[in-house]
Parts: sequence; structure tokens; C-alpha cells
Amino acid sequence: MPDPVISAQNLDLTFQTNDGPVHALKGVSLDIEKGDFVSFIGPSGCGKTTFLRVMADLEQPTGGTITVNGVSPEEARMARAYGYVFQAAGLYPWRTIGKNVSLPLEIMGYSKAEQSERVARVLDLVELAGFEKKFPWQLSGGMQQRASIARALAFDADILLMDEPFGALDEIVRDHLNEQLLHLWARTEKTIAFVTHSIPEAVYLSTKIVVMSPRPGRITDVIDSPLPKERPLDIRESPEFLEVAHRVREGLRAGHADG
Amino acid sequence: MPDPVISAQNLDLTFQTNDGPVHALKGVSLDIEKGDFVSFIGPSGCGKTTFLRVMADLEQPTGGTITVNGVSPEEARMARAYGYVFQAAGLYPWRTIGKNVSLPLEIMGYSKAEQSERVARVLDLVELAGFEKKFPWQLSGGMQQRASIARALAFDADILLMDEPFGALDEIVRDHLNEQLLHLWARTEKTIAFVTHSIPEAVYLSTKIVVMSPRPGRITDVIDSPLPKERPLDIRESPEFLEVAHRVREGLRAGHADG
Amino acid sequence: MRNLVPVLTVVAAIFAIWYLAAIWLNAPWAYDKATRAGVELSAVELVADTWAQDKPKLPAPHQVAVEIWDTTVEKKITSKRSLVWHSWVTLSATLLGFALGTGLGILLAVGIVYNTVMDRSVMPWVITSQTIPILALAPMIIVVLNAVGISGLLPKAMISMYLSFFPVVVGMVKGLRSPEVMQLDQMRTWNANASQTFWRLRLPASMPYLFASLKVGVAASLVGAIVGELPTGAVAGLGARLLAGSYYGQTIQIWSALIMAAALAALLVAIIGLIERIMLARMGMA
Amino acid sequence: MGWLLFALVVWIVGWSLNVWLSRRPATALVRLLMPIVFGVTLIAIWEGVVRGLDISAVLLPAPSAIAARFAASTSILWEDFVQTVIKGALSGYLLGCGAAFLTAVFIDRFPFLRRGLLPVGNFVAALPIVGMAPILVMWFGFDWQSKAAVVVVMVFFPMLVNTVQGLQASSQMQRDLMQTYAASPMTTLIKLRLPMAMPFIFNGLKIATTLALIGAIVAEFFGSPIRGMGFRISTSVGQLALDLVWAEIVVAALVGSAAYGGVALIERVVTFWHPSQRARS
Amino acid sequence: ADDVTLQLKWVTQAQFAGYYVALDKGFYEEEDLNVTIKPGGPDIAPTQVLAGGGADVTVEWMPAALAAREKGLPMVNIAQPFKSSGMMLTCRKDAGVTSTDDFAGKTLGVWFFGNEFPFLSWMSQLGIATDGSDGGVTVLKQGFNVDPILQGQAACVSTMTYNEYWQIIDAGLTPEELQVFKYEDQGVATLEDGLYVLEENLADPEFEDKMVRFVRASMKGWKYAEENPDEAAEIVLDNDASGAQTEKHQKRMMGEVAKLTAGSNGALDPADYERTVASLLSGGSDPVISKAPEGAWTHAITDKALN
Ligand SMILES: Nc1ncnc2c1ncn2[C@@H]1O[C@H](COP(=O)(O)OP(=O)(O)OP(=O)(O)O)[C@@H](O)[C@H]1O
Ligand SMILES: Nc1ncnc2c1ncn2[C@@H]1O[C@H](COP(=O)(O)OP(=O)(O)OP(=O)(O)O)[C@@H](O)[C@H]1O
Ligand SMILES: Cc1ncc(C[n+]2csc(CCO)c2C)c(N)n1
Ligand SMILES: [Mg+2]
Ligand SMILES: [Mg+2]
Repeated sequence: MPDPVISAQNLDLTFQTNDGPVHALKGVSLDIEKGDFVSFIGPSGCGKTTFLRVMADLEQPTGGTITVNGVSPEEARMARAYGYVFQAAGLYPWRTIGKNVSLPLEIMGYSKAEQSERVARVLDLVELAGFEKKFPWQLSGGMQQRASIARALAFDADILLMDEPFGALDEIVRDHLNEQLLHLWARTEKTIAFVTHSIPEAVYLSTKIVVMSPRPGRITDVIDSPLPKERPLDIRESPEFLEVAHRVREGLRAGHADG
Repeated sequence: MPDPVISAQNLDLTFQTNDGPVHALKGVSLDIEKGDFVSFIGPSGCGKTTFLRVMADLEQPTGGTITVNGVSPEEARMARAYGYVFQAAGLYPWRTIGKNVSLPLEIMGYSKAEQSERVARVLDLVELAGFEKKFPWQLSGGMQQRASIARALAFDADILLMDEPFGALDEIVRDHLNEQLLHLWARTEKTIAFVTHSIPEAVYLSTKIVVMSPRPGRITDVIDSPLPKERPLDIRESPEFLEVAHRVREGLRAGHADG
Repeated sequence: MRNLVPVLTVVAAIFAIWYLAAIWLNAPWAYDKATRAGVELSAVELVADTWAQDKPKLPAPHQVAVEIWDTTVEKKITSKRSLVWHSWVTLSATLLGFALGTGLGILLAVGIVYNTVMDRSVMPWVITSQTIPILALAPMIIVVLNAVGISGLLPKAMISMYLSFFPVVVGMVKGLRSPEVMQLDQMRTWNANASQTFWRLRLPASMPYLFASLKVGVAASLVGAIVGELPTGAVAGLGARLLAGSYYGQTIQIWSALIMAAALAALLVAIIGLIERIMLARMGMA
Repeated sequence: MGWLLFALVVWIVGWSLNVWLSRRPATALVRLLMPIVFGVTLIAIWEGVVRGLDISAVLLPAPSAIAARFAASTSILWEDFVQTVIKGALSGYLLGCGAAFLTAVFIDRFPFLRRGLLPVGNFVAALPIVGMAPILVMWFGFDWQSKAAVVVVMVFFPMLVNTVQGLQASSQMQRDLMQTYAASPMTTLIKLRLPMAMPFIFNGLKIATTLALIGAIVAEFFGSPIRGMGFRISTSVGQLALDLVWAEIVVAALVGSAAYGGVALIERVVTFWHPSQRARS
Repeated sequence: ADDVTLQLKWVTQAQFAGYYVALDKGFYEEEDLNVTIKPGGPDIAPTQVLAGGGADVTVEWMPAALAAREKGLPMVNIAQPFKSSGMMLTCRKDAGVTSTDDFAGKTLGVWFFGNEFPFLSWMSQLGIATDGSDGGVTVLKQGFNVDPILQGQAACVSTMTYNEYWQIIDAGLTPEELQVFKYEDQGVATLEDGLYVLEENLADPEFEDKMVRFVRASMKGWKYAEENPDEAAEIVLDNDASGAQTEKHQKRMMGEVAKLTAGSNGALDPADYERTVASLLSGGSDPVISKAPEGAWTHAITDKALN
């Protein structure tokens, strides 16, 4: 078996605040293999975002070790290994969709020609071809979110970190984007770490579901999904699906009860 | 059969905007009986909020008629028939939880003694006893939302209008509040109109589910729930539940396709 | 345009009050003259007199209007008696001071946003600086600058700058800090350097704040330029005009210079508003 | 040369001290200390440069000379303070802010007035105060009343605009909530819109403090009794008593900063609930 | 040509006609001088401008110059084109002032900014308190204009024979309604409008030579102005950048100013100087100067210029 893409050993992270220390992560160990789609689920404030931020070198753990592609998160960041998608689309209102997607490319010094080539390709991938010249506020919330995913895909990051990317969208749009995300993942073979609050979403998308408990944030359960790679939306009404969902819910409820 | 609490006949509502008229409601007719729990579901912008606002006399229909308790919405409002719960908790940050809940009581001229008696009772009801002296921003989102429900319950409004009250909360907290809301409804026998984006939530809570289609907002389906009044959370994995959910989803998808 | 009717109503009300106030304020002098001349004034004569005095306590609107007309349209704009010429003198100092103040304000704001030491130690003094009555200092500033060989437009512009940099600092600090943590983190995940973050994120995000401050700043600049004109020898400019008017008790001249100054300020603010609209529209932010 | 070197050394020491302080945890003490270190450094540099370059005392006195003069003239400074700050600025401030507040509450009830008055108000606010001062001195006499009038004119519009904006700050949803309670406009004002407007009102009050002081001082240039800070500043420049001029400026800066700080403190107590205040505590 | 900068005490008006005439008629040019005239104003302290190096020579009143000298700014009078003082206190008879005995309890308008010294020494000679105590006068810092007397806020205001007095007349009051007290008549006149330079500059022979030529040309200008008052007033008007002066007022002013300059050839009369110093020294509890100054004037320039 190849080395894991992300390997966390016994991670600790304590924030120093005015009200005293906050233990956001405690003894977190997890391996993510290449091509995995890992969902993180857990009650609010349990440290999901923090864990993702540690992976992306946006936060320094206060204990334990973590490697990404075999090197430190900082080196991985310098090597531009990450595409990070935040909860809100976070597009720049003063840039067109095309310009928004090419922003990381500009920063990374791609040539003009390559920029436009890549922008066209990823906008196509998220079905936004033809919207290059629009401004973000001229698009619906779902389209904005797809643009922000396109932005994270524009450069060749191996690892896609997604922090509740669909949290603000309505159920129908969300279903649709979930389907598309799965297709995309299948096509690009990226490794994805995905934070969500929704049990069906986690179960529908993932190859591996990580259930976390509230402060201090700990991993209470890691569930490998028995679902096939090919997942029509109806799969959510299948007994396998409901069983996994049930297990996730139980894990969550147990966490809530302790907290 | 007794007269309906809310009876809308062929309601129309057109907003005049700078970009021309917006048809928010078109030919909407609906009767809500005393003690009903009615959920409204539909894509964003289909007029759910607008319909609720018309019921509460916050918006004037441009056509059709509506009566509440047999009188006009305005008269019903003056008679303080409504408890309105908005999507965001909308508590006043400069008032403690206790003071927030007693705000409508102050306005309606209840005596000090009665105010504190009622505040204590409703805070107990939403399991917030002991938090009277806290400020809203010292509470979690779920607790704030419960306080705002307490505020709507503090005076004896027959009709509870709730506009996506749990939209901003995570799934576990939401499940919990759904359970509590059902208990409360069972105990107080209020009539509830409830807007949501979540199919499971609508199905779990309601005696009647109203599916709406996008602009111009129309009612496309009214589903009477076959579920019993007593509803444990597990009911959501029962076949009846899934069937109703399926029907709602189909209704919604149809709406999306037209729109 | 929705505001046209209300604005006109309010303006009409102001003119009515103005005319009445002119009667009330100028009546004593009319009576004084009449008593010394030993005549009785009828009501009509009184009103006529109060609206036509040479050096009234409060000139009637039409007197001011006539004066403005005479000194703008009727005079060659190169004439020293032309209000247009004086406005131009003041405007040039205003614009220079405004440019300097905006530059200084932005520089300070960048320093404050990027450097904690500056943030914590300089910011309180920026506030204190505005509690110093610059008008009291103006004569000294002019002299001291003169002593180091700076004269002409620049000293006036410096006072203008002192008044206009403050709103720009405050607004730009807010604006440069307006990107959310999330947007900054995003830059970090792309391994963007400080200058890329500044030019591509902080600066564009600060534009609405900048324009709001510029509107306040340009009005402050104009006040600064006018104040700066007093101690430069009251030679030329709206400030000199105000002063000369005040020195010779020419209230009509004072009021016309005042109205001109307010109109100039309104014009400058409107121009900035226009640039803002064009700019933000092109940036897709309006 | 020695003094210039001194100034340079002070600059380096002061800045390094602040750099060191900025790396400490940001306690209240550190937050207080850093601007003080910065200010003391500036003053020491000023002293060094004035002595080093031998700048004439009739152009720019050294801080030590100003301090000596300050200590020796406390009775004059106090008299001027009472005349300008207490009688002129404070009364004008209270009157101007109070009137603006009441006007704001009034025109808020009438959208017609709001739309008509605000653009006109902005135009009037653009009137340069230097021009208003001689007129108001002519109308209200040379004593403190005219200074108060200037202050009223100066603070009125910033306060009005802020208050009107603040009264609009409550969200549609919050106002709708009051509607569902069938609350009267008065009740809505007191229970919702005024508390909501407080951050804006305090913003206006803070801007007004510095304006009030400047207005009262400047108005004294255009005629005054023979006391007052503006009077003293202008006559002392004529007598080349620059040390006294600067002592008055120090008083102005102290009073201005204290007033600003005082209002900010009250703001903190009153708007304790506002996120910008919560973040700080 | 050598550059010379002259700082005036007040705005461009006929009070300074001699210098503008010299400039306009080319008298300075004849002396190979390139003169720049800087107008003054209510906020300009000519002494400070001199100290800051903003001017080589300035028009100033002697009390202010002597006070500056005591403050450590060594100013020296090099010429005195104005022989007598034009300062007066102008009162309204209907306010109850007809003699100096009537001052007690009245409000008097006084110019400050260094111009208050003659007034203060006059009052102390009359034994009238100016600090607001009982039996004294209330002093008001007069603004730029004569409004206080027109509006009855003050019983008297300070005026110059050539300027503010006529503004009162123009405003509608008649000479009969007014009671004037000329400082000359009260024996408290101090020297006005002299030319002052810094002592250290005089040590430089080149500078001295420049001043000699400057004073010579300036006096030529003054005498020309006295003889051709209307033309002089026109020249002043041409030089007024503020565009606020009127022809009528300037011609009248020139006529009055000519009366004050008439008695002087430019050289300071030591007797006038002594009288000024004595008046200032007697300034009561808070005298303008505390000891007789040394070296505050010189005839070195005028001796060379005028012979
Ligand atoms: N910068 C910080 N300083 C102090 N405490 C922090 C900081 N960031 C996060 N925390 C705290 O750490 C804990 C974990 O936060 P985190 O954002 O990772 O939770 P989460 O699981 O993403 O929650 P949510 O579902 O609400 O997004 C929380 O208690 C939070 O308050
Ligand atoms: N005050 C208004 N003026 C003009 N148009 C309005 C106004 N309020 C609502 N609308 C429009 O009316 C339509 C219905 O709005 P409404 O808020 O009722 O939708 P909704 O179903 O509640 O949507 P959501 O799920 O996003 O809350 C929308 O297109 C909206 O843009
Ligand atoms: C603020 C103020 N200060 C001084 C004077 C007095 N002054 C100095 S030079 C001169 C000549 C006038 O024609 C006069 C009057 C004034 N008027 N206003
Ligand atoms: Mg999170
Ligand atoms: Mg809605």
C-alpha cells in the first residue's frame, strides 16, 4: 500500500484566548490515502475546521505530527498542494468569474495563455462555460459555489480541502452539486477532505466518514463506506445508505451526550 | 367542522420594483384549521416568506382575500394573535435573555409580576431555565433560537408563524429542536405555519405540507401527512415517512423543472 | 430625483426663514438710522430697508445672489475681483493638499495595517493630532515653512493636508482590514506574498471605504485651504475674500464667498461621488 | 551635534522598546504603554532637534520650555480653559448635539423631511466654519455666547447625519417583529431604534468633541473678551510668547483627547453589547 | 540685482503706498534692487516672519518691535517714514463717552496681536484697571472690523485716522456723533510703521548697503506718494490681489497717511524714540518692556541713504 497523502499522529491544538485555553483538537490521529473522499462530521465547535486548517498550514498544532505528501504542511503549501474551498464562495466581487478563477494562476505566475486555457477548462468542468464575463453577484448562490470550486481546481492541487462548501445552499441545489462533485472526483482522482453538518451529504459523498466529538475535539468513529463508487441520488433511499447514516447519527448523538 | 383559522382565497401579490413588477404570489388559496401544523416548502424565492408576511399583516396582498380568526389580518395583529419567529433569532443584544422574552409582554402592558411568571414558564418550556441573566451573544445559536421561540410563546398568541427558524443550526441541534417543537405543539395546541427548506424537517413536523413553485409563487401540492401525532425521531427511517418525503421531493423537482 | 420635491420644499422654507430673519436682524440698524435722521418708518419702508442695506447683519438672499452674479459672470475670470479667480486659487491649494493628504493617509494606513508597532503606538496620536487647533497653528506653520524655504502654494496645501489625512487614515485602515480572515487564508493557501495580497485583495476591497473617506477628506481640504489663506497675507482666494469682507464689514461679500465655498465643496464631493460610481461599476461593486 | 545624536539615539531606543512591547501579550498595560513610549520619544526628539539645530524660541520652543511655561502659567491656563472649554465649547456641544438629536428623531418620523433635509444639510455642513465665525460673532456678541453658537453650528450636522443613520440601523426584520406585537411608533423608538442607534450616536458624539473644541478656539480669533484659549494663542503669537501658545495647544490636546476618551468610555458602557466593543474586552 | 523681501504689517492698502509706488515707478530698480512685497494680515506677526528668515526687512510698530527685542529677537529700527501716530480711540457720544473720565465701567475695543501695548500704557497712565476689576474698563478683543461700535457692543473702538474711522463714517454715523481720542493728543503716542531688520544682518556690509539703497528708494516712493496721492492710491489698488479695496477708500486713506508721513525724511527722531520707550516703560503692573532697550535703533542706514 502506498504512503498516505495525509498522515496525522496524535495531533493536539490549544488556542490561547482571553478566557483561558481552548482545546480544539486532542490526540487526533488519521491517515488519508490517495484518492480518498473523507468527510468530517461533528457538532459545531468540535474542531473540524481547525483540523482542515492544520492540514493546510493555516494553523500550527501544539502537539503531535502531521505530514502531507510526506513533507510538512508548510512545504506542501509552498508547493501549492492545496485547493481550499470555504463555506461561503468568497469570490471577489470586483473580479469577473473568469478573473476570479484565474486569480490563483496569476499569483502562481502562470502565463496568460495557460491561464485562459485552464480557466476555460475548469469552468467547463463545473458547467459554467459562458459565464466568464459575469460578476459573482450576477450569479445564483449555487453557481457562485461552483465557481469557487473551479477556482480551487484551476491549478493542479492534489488535495482538495472543502469546509462546508454547500452549507448555505438550498436542498435541491445542494443535491445537484453533490452529484457533480462526485463526478468530478471520479474524473480527477483528487484526494478530498470535506467538512459537513449534514449526515446524508457525508454518507452520500464519502469513502470514509470521520465522526468527531465536541471539545476537546477528538475522533470518535471512522466509518468506511460500503457504498459503490457509482452513486445515483436514489442510493440515499437504499438500506445500506440508511444503515451507514444510522451509524453516523448514533456516533454523533453519543458525542453530544458527553459534551 | 369549525371555521378555518386562516383562510386565503385566490391571493395575489405583485411587488413594484425598479426592474418592473415581481409576481411573488399568484392565485394562492389555502385553509389552515385550528391546531394544524402546516409546513411550506419550495425553492428559494417562491414566495414562502411573502405568504407568511401576508398572514401577519406585514405585507398587503394586491388581490384575493385572506381572513384570520374570521377577521382581517390587521385586526388579528392588533388583537395580538401572532407569534412570529424569524430565521435568525433576532434577539436584542442589549437585553438579557429574560428581558428579551419579556419584551412583547412589556409592550402589551402585562404587570411586572405576570411578566416574570410568564418568562419563567416559557424559558422552562424551551429548557432555558437559568439563562435569564445571560446576554444573547453568550449563548450558542441553538439556544438563541429557542429563546426566540420562547419570546413568541410568552403571550398567548393562537398562531405561531415560523420562517425557517432552524435554518442556521446544525443537524443534531436541529433534530433536537424539532422534537421539542413537536412536544410543545402537542401541549399548547397552537396553530403553526412553518417555512423550511428541508424535506425531512417538513415531513417530520407537519400535519400538512404545502409545496410551492417558483415565481410567480403558486401552490403546487398540498400533502396531508399520514404520520401519527406521536413521532419519535426514528420515524424518519420508516417507509411511510420515506414515501411522503419522496412525494415532496417529486413535487419540488417538478417545480424546479418548470422554473 | 425622488428627492427633488422634498429638497425644493426645504430650500423654499429656508429662503422664507432667511428673509424673515433678515428683517428681524437688520431692523435695529434701520431704526437707528431713522431715529438719527428723525423720521418714522412705515412697515413697508422697514422691510424694504432691511432687505437693501449696504452692510446688513444678514444680507437678504437676493443681495447675495446679485453679488455672486456680479463677481462671477460679470467679471473677467482673470480679474482679481472675480470670485471665479479666487475660487480657482483656493481650489488649486485644496487639490494639492488633498492629494498630499490622501497620499499620507494611505501610507499611514498601510503602515498601521501591516505593522503592529505602528498600529498600537501611532493610532492614538493620529486622533490626538486632530484635537490640536490647526487654525491656531497655521500662522506658525507658514512662518516655519517659510524659514526652511517653502512658500507659495505648498504651505497652504500642508494645512489642507493636515485636515484631510485623518479621515483617509481612519477609512483606509478599516478598508484594508475589511477582507475577511477567510479571504486572507485563501491567499495563504495559494502561497501569495505580501504584495500580491495587498494589490489583489486588500486594496480593491478597501475601495468603497476609500471613497467614503475621500468625500469627507476633500471637504476638510477645502476648509484647510481657506484657513491657510488667512495667514499668507490674505492675498487671494476665498479665504482672503472672507477675511477682507470681514475686515471691511462687507457682509454681502462674506456670504457670497461662503456660498461659493460651500458650492465648491459640494461640487468636489459630487465629482468624487461620480468617480466612485464609475470606478465601482467598472469593478463590479456597485 | 550632540543633541542631534541624542535625538537619533532616542528614536532608536524608543522604537526598539515598542517593537519589544509589541511582541508581549497585548495586555491593557502594553496597549497603554506603547502610545506613551511613542509620544515620549517624539517629544525627546523634538527637544533634541530644537537644541541641536539651535532653532529660535520665537519659531519653535523646546518642550522643556513649554513645560516650564505651563507650570508657571497654570492660573492663566485655567482661566482660559473655563472661558473657552466650559463656557464656549461645552455649552455649545450640549446644545448642538441635543438639538441635532431631537431634530433627527423628529425628521425620522417624516421620510419627506428626511429626504429633503439631508442633502441640504450636507451642503450647509460644507460651509467652512472660518467663514461662519465672524458672522456669528457679529450676531451673538464677543463673549462666550458666540463661541457656543459656532460650536452649535459645527457639531449639529455631523450629529444629525449620524443619528438619522443610526435610527435607520434596525433591520426590517426587527421592525416587523415590533409590528407583530402591534407596538406603537413611540414604543418602537424607545425599545428598538434608539438602542440600535447608539453606536452611531456615539460616533457622532466623538466627532463632535474634537469639532467643538476647535470651533470654540477659532471663533475667539474673530473677537473675544481678553481671556480664552483662542484669544491667548492669537495675542501671544503677536507677542512672540510661543511657549505660552504651545502651552495652550497642550491644554487643547489634553482636553480634546480626554473628552474623546471620556465619550469613548461611556460608549463602551452603553454599547457593551455591540460586537466592536465585545471584541475588545 | 539684489533681492530684498519686505514684510508688511497689514493687507495691501495706502498705508504702505510708499513701497508700492517705489516698486511701480522703478525706484527700486534704479537702485539695482529686486524687491518683493509680502502683504500682512490679522494672523501675521511680522516679527516672527523676520525671525524665520521669511523677510529681510519689515514694517512694524515700535512697541511690538521692542517687546520682541526683549524676548530675544534683536530687531533694529533702520528708518522711520511715519512721523506721527494715526491711532485713536473712537467713541459714541450716545454711549456716554465725552472725556477720558467717562471710561470707567465702559467696554472698549482694542486690537491685540502686539498692537495692544500703546493702549495698555495709556490706561495705566490714566490709572484705569483693564483686568475687569471694579472701576476699570472692560476690554474686548476687537475683531477685524468696527462692528462692535456700530452694534452697541462697545462704547469705543480702536481706529486709525486713515482707515477704520472712515469705515464708521461710511456705515452711517456722523463725526458729530463721535468722540475721538487721538493717542498723539493724549501724549501716549508710540511710533508706528518703522522699518526693522535683524541686528546680526546689519553686521554684514553687503546687507547694510542693500538697506541703504532700499531706504533711499522707499523714501523717494513716500515723497512721490505724498505729492501724487491719487496716483499712489491707484498704484495700491493695482497691487491688491484680494480685489476687496475700493478706490474711494484708498484715495481718502492716502490723504490721511500723507499727513502722518509728512514730518519725516525717513530718519528716526531720537526724541520720539525716548517718548515711546518712556510710555511703554510706564505700563503699570505688567509693563510692555521692563528696562530701556539698548541699540534698538540706528542712524547708520539713513545717514548714508539720505546724504
Ligand atoms: N482562532 C481561534 N482562537 C480561539 N479559539 C478558536 C479559534 N478558532 C477556533 N477556536 C475554537 O476552537 C474550537 C473548534 O473550532 P472549529 O472552528 O474548528 O469548529 P468546527 O467544528 O469547524 O465548528 P463549526 O461546525 O461551527 O464550523 C471552537 O470552540 C472554537 O471556538
Ligand atoms: N419587498 C420586496 N420588494 C420586491 N420584491 C420582493 C420583496 N420581497 C420579496 N420580493 C421578491 O418576491 C419573491 C418571493 O420572495 P420570498 O422572500 O417570499 O421568497 P422565499 O420563498 O421566502 O425565498 P427564500 O427561501 O429564499 O427565503 C422573490 O423573488 C423576492 O425577490
Ligand atoms: C486683528 C487685528 N490686529 C491688529 C489690527 C491693527 N492694525 C495693525 S496694522 C493696522 C493698520 C490698519 O489700517 C491696524 C489697524 C487690526 N485691525 N486687527
Ligand atoms: Mg467550521
Ligand atoms: Mg424566505
